[in-house]
Amino acid sequence: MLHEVLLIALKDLRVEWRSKVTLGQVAPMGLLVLVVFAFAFDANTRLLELGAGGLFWVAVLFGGTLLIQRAFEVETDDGNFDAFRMSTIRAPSLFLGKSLGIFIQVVLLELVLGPGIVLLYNVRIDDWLLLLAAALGGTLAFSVCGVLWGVMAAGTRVRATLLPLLLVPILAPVLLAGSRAFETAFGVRAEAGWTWASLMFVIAAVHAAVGMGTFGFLLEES
Amino acid sequence: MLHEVLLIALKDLRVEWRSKVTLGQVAPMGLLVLVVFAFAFDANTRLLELGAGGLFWVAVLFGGTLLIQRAFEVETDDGNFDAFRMSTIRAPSLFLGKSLGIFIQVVLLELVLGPGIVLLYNVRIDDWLLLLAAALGGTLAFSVCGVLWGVMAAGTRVRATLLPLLLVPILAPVLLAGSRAFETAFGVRAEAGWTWASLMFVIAAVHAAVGMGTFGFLLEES
Amino acid sequence: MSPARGNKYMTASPATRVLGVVAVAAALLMALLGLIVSPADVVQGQAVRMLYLHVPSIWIAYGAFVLTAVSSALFLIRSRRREDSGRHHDRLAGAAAEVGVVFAGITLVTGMLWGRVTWGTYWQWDARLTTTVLLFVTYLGYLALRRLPADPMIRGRRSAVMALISIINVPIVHFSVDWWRTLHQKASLSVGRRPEITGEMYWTLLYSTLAVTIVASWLIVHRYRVIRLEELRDEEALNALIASRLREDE
Amino acid sequence: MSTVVDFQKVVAVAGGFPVLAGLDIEITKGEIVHLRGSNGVGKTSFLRACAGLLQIQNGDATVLGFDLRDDRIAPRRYIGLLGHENHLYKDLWVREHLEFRAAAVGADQHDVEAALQRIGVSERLWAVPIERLSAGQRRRVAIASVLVGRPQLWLLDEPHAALDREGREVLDEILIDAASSGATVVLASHERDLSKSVTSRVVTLRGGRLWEDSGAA
Amino acid sequence: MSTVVDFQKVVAVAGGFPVLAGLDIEITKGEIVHLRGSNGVGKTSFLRACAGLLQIQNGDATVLGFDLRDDRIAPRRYIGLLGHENHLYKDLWVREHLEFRAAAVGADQHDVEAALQRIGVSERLWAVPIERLSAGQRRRVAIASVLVGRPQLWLLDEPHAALDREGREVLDEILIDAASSGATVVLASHERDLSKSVTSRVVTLRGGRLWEDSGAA
Ligand code: HEM
Ligand SMILES: Nc1ncnc2c1ncn2[C@@H]1O[C@H](COP(=O)(O)OP(=O)(O)OP(=O)(O)O)[C@@H](O)[C@H]1O
Ligand SMILES: Nc1ncnc2c1ncn2[C@@H]1O[C@H](COP(=O)(O)OP(=O)(O)OP(=O)(O)O)[C@@H](O)[C@H]1O
Ligand SMILES: [Mg+2]
Ligand SMILES: [Mg+2]
Repeated sequence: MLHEVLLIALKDLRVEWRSKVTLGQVAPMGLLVLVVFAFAFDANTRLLELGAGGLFWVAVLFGGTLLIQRAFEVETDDGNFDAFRMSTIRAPSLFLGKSLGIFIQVVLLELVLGPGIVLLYNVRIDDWLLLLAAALGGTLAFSVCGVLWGVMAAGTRVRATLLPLLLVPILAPVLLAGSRAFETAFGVRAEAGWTWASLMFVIAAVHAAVGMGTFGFLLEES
Repeated sequence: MLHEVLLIALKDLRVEWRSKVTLGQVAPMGLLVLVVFAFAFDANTRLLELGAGGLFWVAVLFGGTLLIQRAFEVETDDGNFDAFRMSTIRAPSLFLGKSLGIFIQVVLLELVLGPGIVLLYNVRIDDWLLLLAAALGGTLAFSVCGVLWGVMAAGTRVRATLLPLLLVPILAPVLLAGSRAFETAFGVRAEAGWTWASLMFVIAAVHAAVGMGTFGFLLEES
Repeated sequence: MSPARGNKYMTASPATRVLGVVAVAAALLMALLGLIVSPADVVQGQAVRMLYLHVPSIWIAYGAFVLTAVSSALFLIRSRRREDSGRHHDRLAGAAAEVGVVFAGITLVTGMLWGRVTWGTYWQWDARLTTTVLLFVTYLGYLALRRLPADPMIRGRRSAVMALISIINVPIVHFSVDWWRTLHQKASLSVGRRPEITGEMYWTLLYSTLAVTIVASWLIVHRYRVIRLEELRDEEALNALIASRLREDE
Repeated sequence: MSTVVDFQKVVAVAGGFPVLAGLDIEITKGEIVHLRGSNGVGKTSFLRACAGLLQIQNGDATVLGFDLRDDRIAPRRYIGLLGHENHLYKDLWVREHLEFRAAAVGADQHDVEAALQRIGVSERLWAVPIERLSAGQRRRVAIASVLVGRPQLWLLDEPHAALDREGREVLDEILIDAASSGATVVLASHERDLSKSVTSRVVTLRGGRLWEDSGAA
Repeated sequence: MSTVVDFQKVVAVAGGFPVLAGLDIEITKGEIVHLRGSNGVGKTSFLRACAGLLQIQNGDATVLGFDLRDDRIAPRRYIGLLGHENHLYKDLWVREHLEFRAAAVGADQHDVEAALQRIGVSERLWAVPIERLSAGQRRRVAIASVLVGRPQLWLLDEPHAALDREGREVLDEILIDAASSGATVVLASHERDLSKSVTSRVVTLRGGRLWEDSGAA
């Protein structure tokens, strides 16, 4: 099982490494979103500081959607999905492997965006542990949901645009929780950031369970 | 020339019509982005009102990126780009035709997003003329830059990684100018919105000129 | 293609016709009660009449979405067996979701109009409002997923999974007023608590709920029927196509 | 002699069109079946239905002893499918791709090089991105991906397309070897002269149904 | 007899690899040239270089009187190219696609139906999304797209791939017609027996260079 998961994840990362889409294309895009906001509120550093948590997650959502799209584009290209279906790898492993691949790429994206908000929005980090926990939970939830909805939307020509439509409402709670937890970690909100952080882990766990249980037939196209 | 431009634009719109991507999926998704922003900002109404202009343009960027991606996905699929190159249509017409197709789709998107921000972010429109001019200028600039960027990214995989880096400095001024002009139109900023609006027309004009001049060899892959 | 083919799940029957008549009558009575009989509110004035559409609509939408989820669960269970693959449940899920989306839309529209009158704006970034719009869009996405071309069983399972995940939004909307500080009304009717509104308003609201339920049931029954008829039409067309393929080898 | 594929009055639908319209066919172990018929008669659809990728609407279908209406996933591990498309990750190198495919069907990594050599992908190309290969070279990599899984049932959709003469000969040898070691091969092809040298049986489709069958060898 | 393609010591590079390594070839008007050679010898590269899609690094290349080193865009309007891929918009209907392609090469809209009928795409399929077509039907639509432009130089990369026998015959007729009305045809193909019936000349490549040439007819 673990072996299969790693196999899939490594393949995705290798494709990514060969085409360098994440770091080359998606990360600048995310940075653009941050820069634009910095422009939009240039007069008011206080506002930026307040909104930094939310902006970070909006940028992750934006870039992450592109990543998921690409992860499935690679599979639908040249009929690869059929080969995927014909392989002996069990569906839950496929699901976890794809999620792991996405997870690592989103982490890379966050490693670019994180310093971005620190520099551009002038935030101070009060609670490193919470920050890391929230980032981990949010990224997990995002990857798992993304792969689950990605496979649902895959196999159709319109997948590129149906995916965000399905993904965004499901991810809204993740976005909210991530923002709140980050704001607590930045010391701009007194609320219980840990509750929000744990919420994300719960979301991730639920979707992981659903995904592992249903990926087998979600993979079938016709 | 006009005939060729219309031919290309109509073909793109027809492909869209068959897959009903713009209105069916990108537009609802743009609306969701607006909702999600509000979530991320924790419904700070004042902040939303101030930021409405910027948020509008970020949503346009988000949705428009998907549209451009799709417009070029259709071309790179099944080697269509080669047929494009072999056609007798001159490169400037191709460029303008693609831009026109994107322009119309982005306008449709904005027709959904516009009422969206008015209703959701509670903005009041002080200056309709400026608003329309800014929307027109921004959309023109976005379409033209997007197509220019899209064709460069579509050509080869190697270049794809470099070009978003170029797009960031190109699109950032459009987003900035669009936000400022909208803010003036919404009466939340006293600054000269018309200057910003005209800036976008200038950007659009410059990129249109560059695009028409260079599209011929940008289309060539090797 | 005759609807009277005696299929177990065809729904044209005298009972549904009666239901239709009752639905029309109930809606008329509801308008009468809501617009004329019930009094204007002390605080809100005439605008309070929006209540009689606003609140029952969302409750019905909740109900419809729960029905979607339950049918989807049944479909997932039944579709494992080859015979009686549970298509019936899939159709019901689809019909209920469509009607639910319509009623959620009605709540949104009436709420926005109401907000314009009482709060002075169409929209507030209030947890209840935001979660409601997310609920609405989630089910729009569900309907979009249902429309993707795919084998009916595959599509049914896919959308069933989505319906089961999406149902989580219903309690979120309902409890949003308790979980977040909101502008929006807290629950005024709930089991085991004294209602906060009184008299005619209370009864009118209860009655409206009943009326809207009848209308919604009628709609669901008929959407179901249309979906079934569409399937029969497709089957018929398919049979004709098969026949014409057989004729290819003349 | 055991039956590997048994289709009876199979109807399959794609996009509202009956791509298989009552197909009856029975294939036994060790056969090399040449599937023929004009464009659009349903050859690809038949192969995909065998692989469990196309749902069966009506009729009975058994593949390698599995009833496809009950479980169309289980038989896949014994099947190798080569479609019109090559199923290649264009960004990966040849060797990387094949190693991944081998691992994904639980094959031995040592077979990777053997498969590439057998089908004639020269060593020079092993570290070249698949995107850079010529059409025939890609086809060879695709065939190697099937070969490495040692399937019991080979489903090949115009495997000879894009291959040069030497490639065709090697492929024919591979198929004969596979059949003689107990595998079954079904290949769709428009080539006429194929029939005589390699295949043991020619089946012609028409309008989604069986039209002519030369019978088992 | 005028020269249509004239390559002298042409070197072309793709991805750092010399796909053409000093190719000399001369093709005159009205010829039907059959391009042969093992996989990866540079047939596709040669066709793409003729179409101006692959830049020439070294040597001299003239196509239809245009020096490719000066202008590789101008000759394209007289060239019809069919690659390994079909160049089809999968979302469009067959007819819509062909109407677009016709307009894009400045051809007459009336030719669209004639082209589809000629190549044997049955009327039933004209309003079907291309995505739904079988491999051979797609190939036919792709050929119709070239046919409709009435090119002076036809560059066809394995045009027979995926076509059934009837399709191959029709295509051969089309090519003979085109050649007899003054067009020139270069087609890459791995089929042996092709040479005798249709083509006037067989050119074999090897390692990106000319290897054998049966000479002009
Ligand atoms: C677009 C704006 C609005 C939306 C989306 C909305 C949504 C909802 C929803 C979802 C419920 C059902 C609560 C439950 O789960 O039981 C509800 C109930 C209710 N809404 Fe609204 N609402 C909106 C605006 C308003 C406005 C402006 C008012 C009046 C000032 C209002 C008054 C009420 C009342 C009185 C209830 C009944 C509460 C109860 O008894 O549970 N709503 N609304
Ligand atoms: N929606 C549709 N309307 C009409 N015909 C359709 C539709 N969907 C699929 N088809 C037809 O179904 C058939 C699919 O056949 P299939 O791909 O199995 O053919 P094939 O025998 O593999 O042909 P080829 O030799 O060209 O590869 C085609 O004739 C195609 O036109
Ligand atoms: N980066 C690279 N490294 C090594 N070889 C390369 C590289 N890029 C391209 N090639 C080789 O260039 C050649 C391209 O040949 P081309 O596509 O023209 O062949 P072809 O004659 O059309 O073959 P086929 O019959 O298979 O279609 C191939 O041999 C390919 O492997
Ligand atoms: Mg086929
Ligand atoms: Mg080639």
